[in-house]
Amino acid sequence: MPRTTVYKASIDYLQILDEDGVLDESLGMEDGRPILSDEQVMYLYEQMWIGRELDEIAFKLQRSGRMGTYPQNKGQEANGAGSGFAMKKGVDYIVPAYRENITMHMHGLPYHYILLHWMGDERGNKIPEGVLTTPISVPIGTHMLHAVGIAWSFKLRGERERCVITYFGDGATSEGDFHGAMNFASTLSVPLIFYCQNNQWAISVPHEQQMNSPTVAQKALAYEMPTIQVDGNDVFAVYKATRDARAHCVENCAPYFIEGVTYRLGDHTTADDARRYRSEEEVAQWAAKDPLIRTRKYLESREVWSDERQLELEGRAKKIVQEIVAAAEGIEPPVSDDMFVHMFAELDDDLRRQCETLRTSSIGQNPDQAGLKAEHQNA
Amino acid sequence: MPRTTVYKASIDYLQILDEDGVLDESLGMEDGRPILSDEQVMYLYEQMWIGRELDEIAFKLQRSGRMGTYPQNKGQEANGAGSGFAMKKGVDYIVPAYRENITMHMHGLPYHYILLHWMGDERGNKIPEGVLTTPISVPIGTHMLHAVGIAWSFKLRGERERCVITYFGDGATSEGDFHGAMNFASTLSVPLIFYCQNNQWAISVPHEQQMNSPTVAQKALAYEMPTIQVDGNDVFAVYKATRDARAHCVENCAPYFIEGVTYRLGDHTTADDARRYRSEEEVAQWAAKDPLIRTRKYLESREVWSDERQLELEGRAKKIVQEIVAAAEGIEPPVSDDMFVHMFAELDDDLRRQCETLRTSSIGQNPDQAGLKAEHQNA
Amino acid sequence: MAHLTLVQAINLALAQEMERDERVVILGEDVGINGGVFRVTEGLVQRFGEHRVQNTPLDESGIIGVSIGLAMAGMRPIPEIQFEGFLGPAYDQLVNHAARYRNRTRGAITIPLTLRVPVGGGIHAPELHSDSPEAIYTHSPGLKVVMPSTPRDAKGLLISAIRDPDPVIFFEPKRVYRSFREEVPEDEYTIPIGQAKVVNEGDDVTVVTWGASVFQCLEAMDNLPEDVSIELIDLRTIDPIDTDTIAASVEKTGRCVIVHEAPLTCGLGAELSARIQEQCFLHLEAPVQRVTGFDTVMPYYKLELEYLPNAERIGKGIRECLAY
Amino acid sequence: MAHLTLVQAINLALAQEMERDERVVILGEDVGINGGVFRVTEGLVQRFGEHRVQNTPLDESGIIGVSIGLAMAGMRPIPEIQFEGFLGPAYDQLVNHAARYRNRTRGAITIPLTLRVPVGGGIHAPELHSDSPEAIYTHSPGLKVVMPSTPRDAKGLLISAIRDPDPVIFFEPKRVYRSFREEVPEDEYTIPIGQAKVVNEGDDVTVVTWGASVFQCLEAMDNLPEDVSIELIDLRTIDPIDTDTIAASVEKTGRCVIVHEAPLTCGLGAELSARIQEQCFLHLEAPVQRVTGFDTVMPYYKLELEYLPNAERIGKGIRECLAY
Ligand SMILES: Cc1ncc(C[n+]2csc(CCOP(=O)(O)OP(=O)(O)O)c2C)c(N)n1
Ligand SMILES: Cc1ncc(C[n+]2csc(CCOP(=O)(O)OP(=O)(O)O)c2C)c(N)n1
Ligand SMILES: [Mg+2]
Ligand SMILES: [Mg+2]
Repeated sequence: MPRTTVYKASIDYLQILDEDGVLDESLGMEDGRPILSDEQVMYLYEQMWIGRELDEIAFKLQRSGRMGTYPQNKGQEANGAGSGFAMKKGVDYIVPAYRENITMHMHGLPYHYILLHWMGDERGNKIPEGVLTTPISVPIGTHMLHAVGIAWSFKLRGERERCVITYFGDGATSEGDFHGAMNFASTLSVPLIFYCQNNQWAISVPHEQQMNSPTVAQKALAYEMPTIQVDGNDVFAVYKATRDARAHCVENCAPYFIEGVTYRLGDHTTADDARRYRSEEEVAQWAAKDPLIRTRKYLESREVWSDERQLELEGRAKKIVQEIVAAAEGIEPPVSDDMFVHMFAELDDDLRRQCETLRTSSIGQNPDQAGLKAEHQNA
Repeated sequence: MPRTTVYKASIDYLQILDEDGVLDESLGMEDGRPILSDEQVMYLYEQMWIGRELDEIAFKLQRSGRMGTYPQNKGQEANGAGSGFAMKKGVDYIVPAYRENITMHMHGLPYHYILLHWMGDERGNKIPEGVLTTPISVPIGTHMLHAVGIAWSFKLRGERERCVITYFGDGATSEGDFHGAMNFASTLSVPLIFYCQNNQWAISVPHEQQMNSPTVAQKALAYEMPTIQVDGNDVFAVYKATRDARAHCVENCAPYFIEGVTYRLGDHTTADDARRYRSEEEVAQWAAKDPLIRTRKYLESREVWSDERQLELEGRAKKIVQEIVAAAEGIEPPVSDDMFVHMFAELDDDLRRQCETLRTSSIGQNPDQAGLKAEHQNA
Repeated sequence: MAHLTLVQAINLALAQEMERDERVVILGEDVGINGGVFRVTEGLVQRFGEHRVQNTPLDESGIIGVSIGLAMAGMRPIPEIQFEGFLGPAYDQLVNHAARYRNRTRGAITIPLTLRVPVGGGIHAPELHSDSPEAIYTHSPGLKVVMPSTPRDAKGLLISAIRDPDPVIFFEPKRVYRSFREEVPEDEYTIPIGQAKVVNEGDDVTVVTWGASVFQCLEAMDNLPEDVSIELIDLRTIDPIDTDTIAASVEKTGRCVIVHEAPLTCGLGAELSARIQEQCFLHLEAPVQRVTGFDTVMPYYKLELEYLPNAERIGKGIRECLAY
Repeated sequence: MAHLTLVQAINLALAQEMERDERVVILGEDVGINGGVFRVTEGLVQRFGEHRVQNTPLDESGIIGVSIGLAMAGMRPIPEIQFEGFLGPAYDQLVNHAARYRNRTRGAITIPLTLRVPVGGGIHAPELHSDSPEAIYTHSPGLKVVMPSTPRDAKGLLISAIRDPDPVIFFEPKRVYRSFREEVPEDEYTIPIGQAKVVNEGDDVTVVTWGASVFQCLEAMDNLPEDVSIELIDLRTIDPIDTDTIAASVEKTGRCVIVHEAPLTCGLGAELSARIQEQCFLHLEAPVQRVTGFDTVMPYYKLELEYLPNAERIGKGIRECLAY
């Protein structure tokens, strides 16, 4: 077998709802019905709208000094909404990065947790009992390995109906841990969906400086993992791909890769100014592909959406977000003890002493140590 | 474009000299002549033979306590020989792992350096001026990034005739740094050949526990890097693939991936006992594909090799290896100062003091420190 | 009671905990059929099956990252890293993830993992197989660090580590793996994490050490004049530090020598010295003395015994301290 | 002389060294058109071109590993890691490769790289953007570690680092980046690596610190009674440690307080305390006092000012030390 072909692969791209909100019926219909009912699409549209409203307000909170750095999800909402909807709440596990507010919320996390996180408060990560999501992950690329471990625990315990989904950006695919996660997931064969939100940029680094491959989806070939590229601004395509991926994962106890081709319409975070590195034309082109606009057009074409409903939603969203902000801002300030008490299940002597003497001592010096004069102790 | 194909790939496998030493003329001949002249093949055969003789003696040295852990190259020689021969000595850079003794030697490293390394002596890494190889690399997977940096320096300085080759095992492809090196090399577009010696095992971990992909070659697709799988026990295929890869790299200032399919016939290292985890049948199957045997058969079929030549070579190899061992064992023992003097170009006070007082002090205590009684100083 | 080496004692503890708690899984490079490169997990895959003793790809960051995921999902992973030198690629997952998860989630997510790692020099191993990075992980909040020096301590401490609800690095001094045997109870037992052991009582000087250096210290003591009375403390747990035991001893002796293999600067000896000074200032009759590895890269094996604190150098340190 | 912030002084030093030596290249995430997330490399890609100011993929291990290759092949790479918290993935390449290459090749291959990293807390940044890992790299032989606190020192030390034939980690206290301006000479100049600076002379107590804490110490001093005479030392270089300057001061004052942001246990303060004790034992009138971060994970920003040693806590430490 001198010169032979030992490997062949090809990758599909899926779009169902085009930029004008027109559904491809060959792909978007099953049993004569759209794969998402009008009610479902309205639900998803509302989730996306509320998510974007939260983004807007979060931006203002940061600008007015009421919150730290915040990364908007704007423009990418269909990825988190469509895929999150395909996952089973309370059964599946979500392992997000930081542009999946909608997914986390759909799976039960109260939104004010997310604000708390960006307000510099660890209580934003204190996921309530029964909510199956890990907290927002700031360090890039590290959390996908955790997702592998969670998925493997399902397999080990024989919980064969469960699946994990993990989200990450195009930039994250460059980290060594991305590679490790893909490799472990495929060799251990665990039920895990890798969802890459390819928003074309990692802060100021564009796709072509991040990777040489034209698609992110092809990275899965290295691991012999099934893979697909979808229009990430098309909630139908995202939903369908994820639903099918989930079925594949659960059935085969094996991983799946999805690249959602999308775009971050805002700055990287509130600490960023995207005008430094990308053109207005590029942004405008992608603004025309906005997932919210096209979903609304679709709903209008189905005659289930109207300007009134839109107005109602806008008002409702504002109120909801106000409440979220109030919840986040209404929390009592953390106390210094909070730094200590969660270090270990049981604190060792050093930590206990540091915690207890925080107010009376400079630490390093035990306040009841020989030689320390009483009058200076509480100075 | 609803559901379309966005990516297609295929990978070739190359074998020229089959297991019986028969040359595929359609691939192995150019301009009516074999791509390697008889003299060249004899040279490579001799290099491989000497390399294996060194392996045998190294094994004995370890067993008799004259050397530490040693990893044999046995069975994989065609990879290092054929590819090393395709690289330009004194122009290209070699970045090996630890089964490329022959390559390092062909590019100018005296063999006793390699023994010194495994004898626990850093002088084995003190690459002589003008020899373009990095030393043996024990930590898995980390050195390929260094190769990228070297290749990039060629590009930055406009040294457009130069190329780098780096070697690593199948196990090494699992490390995050492999991924990083592949990604940096392809996005920076640097002239670098990644040569994977896929010997089927990483100590006791077999291919299928190391990766889910049937080939290693397909890992390059993730980086849109040209890639080929070759019979790594076929010195013609290895040579041709590397020669062509090198031409591609230099011409395009870009990387290339080669998987050499091969087998480690010995234990992982002298610290290992491969019988614990793999079958005799498997080893026997691969022994039949031995690169030395098939190269010799080829030479015999060309009527340039005889039993006398073989006997002469065997005697010569023994003598050469004896001299190598003598050179390695004849070196004066290192002195403690050696630990210190190469820490920095210029030693700081602490290191200087530690070095100077090594014999007089326990360190930690300055011998001429206040309070230290003289009579105890030299006790 | 069985007469066991360190390797055997650890193997026994692993087997017993796997038997007892089916959430316990072992993962790492070569831990399966090969039993690990030091044979510490020998026989376990045969006994408990591949799903509980899993060979992994060659990726230390992956091993720890996946273990974190297992741990947060209710399992009790025991990852193995083959040599301490290969903790490097796993550093980020350990220090920035395993160590922080409980605190950053205010207790909602916890990481009960026990990382086993052979540690230290003295076995003529290749490069990066002989380091002593315990201070690195002690400086990193959120990890417990254990390093037993005897089979009996190893079994009890490993069982404690496995049952501990937080991440523990369990360093195994490879020089001691098969260097001697000791009576080790068959039954399960625990030794609390965080308690040092007074190996030898004495009045003139306190010697604090851990891991393989315990035996170098004992040898040094043998070589000293009989009238020098030494209190030898084996730390056993590196983090949290049992400052009380050390301070009580130094208050008695007034002198202290700390011995470790790691480089001097910013080694654990520095922390112990600082603490002793803070707590026993008025009792100290001499500066706390550190006898350690040098501030150089750990040399290849021809020079490793020059680098590691040996009985002679330790004896010198003790005499220097006494002579002050 | 120009009136420059720390960011500007560093930018100037980079530009001048790139001008002077064409082997100098900058690489890292966002260092190109964006000028880095802190704008430290602003304008450099426009001036020197993309081949010398290279945006890289998001892979810290890759950034350092590739820099090692560049350095061994004769270039003078200046990699940037965006925040000290993201040194984690690069730890192995730094500590096990960059730091060891010269020694393991007995001088045949050397790694002249300068790694720039913003460091420390106090700017209300997200998780893992506020740590102080300098002790980790000080414990690792083969690396130099620098942390200037002022624009003028930064320029001189950065130029020294770039010209240094060995790997240097150049930590930039991000809290100081734009907090004040200082006269900085236009011309190139160097400040030797390894020399501490006496910021303020005094007789009663020595305060040793570095990085942003210098300014907290100054504030603490302002709040203390005028008759307390404090000698303030800014270490500037963390490794090698300028023990002589510290010891000379403590021999004079008999008391010492060390201030750093990193956690207490096994922080650099421990090493300084141990050394001071070793060298100044008979001069010490009080235990060396450490005022540091706690042994907890660096908290999110709502609590970060509770964690970082502030003027009040430092003042308390100084008073405690004086009262001993
Ligand atoms: C390990 C690590 N390195 C660097 C950073 C700084 N950083 C934050 S976000 C970001 C870009 C991430 O890009 P991508 O993965 O594409 O996600 P996106 O922000 O585009 O959604 C960088 C470099 C980080 N958070 N973690
Ligand atoms: C980072 C790291 N982890 C683990 C090891 C221990 N180790 C040495 S060789 C080896 C297997 C390497 O397999 P492969 O890359 O296939 O090379 P081969 O030995 O088969 O040539 C392992 C795990 C190491 N040297 N470095
Ligand atoms: Mg992105
Ligand atoms: Mg292999």
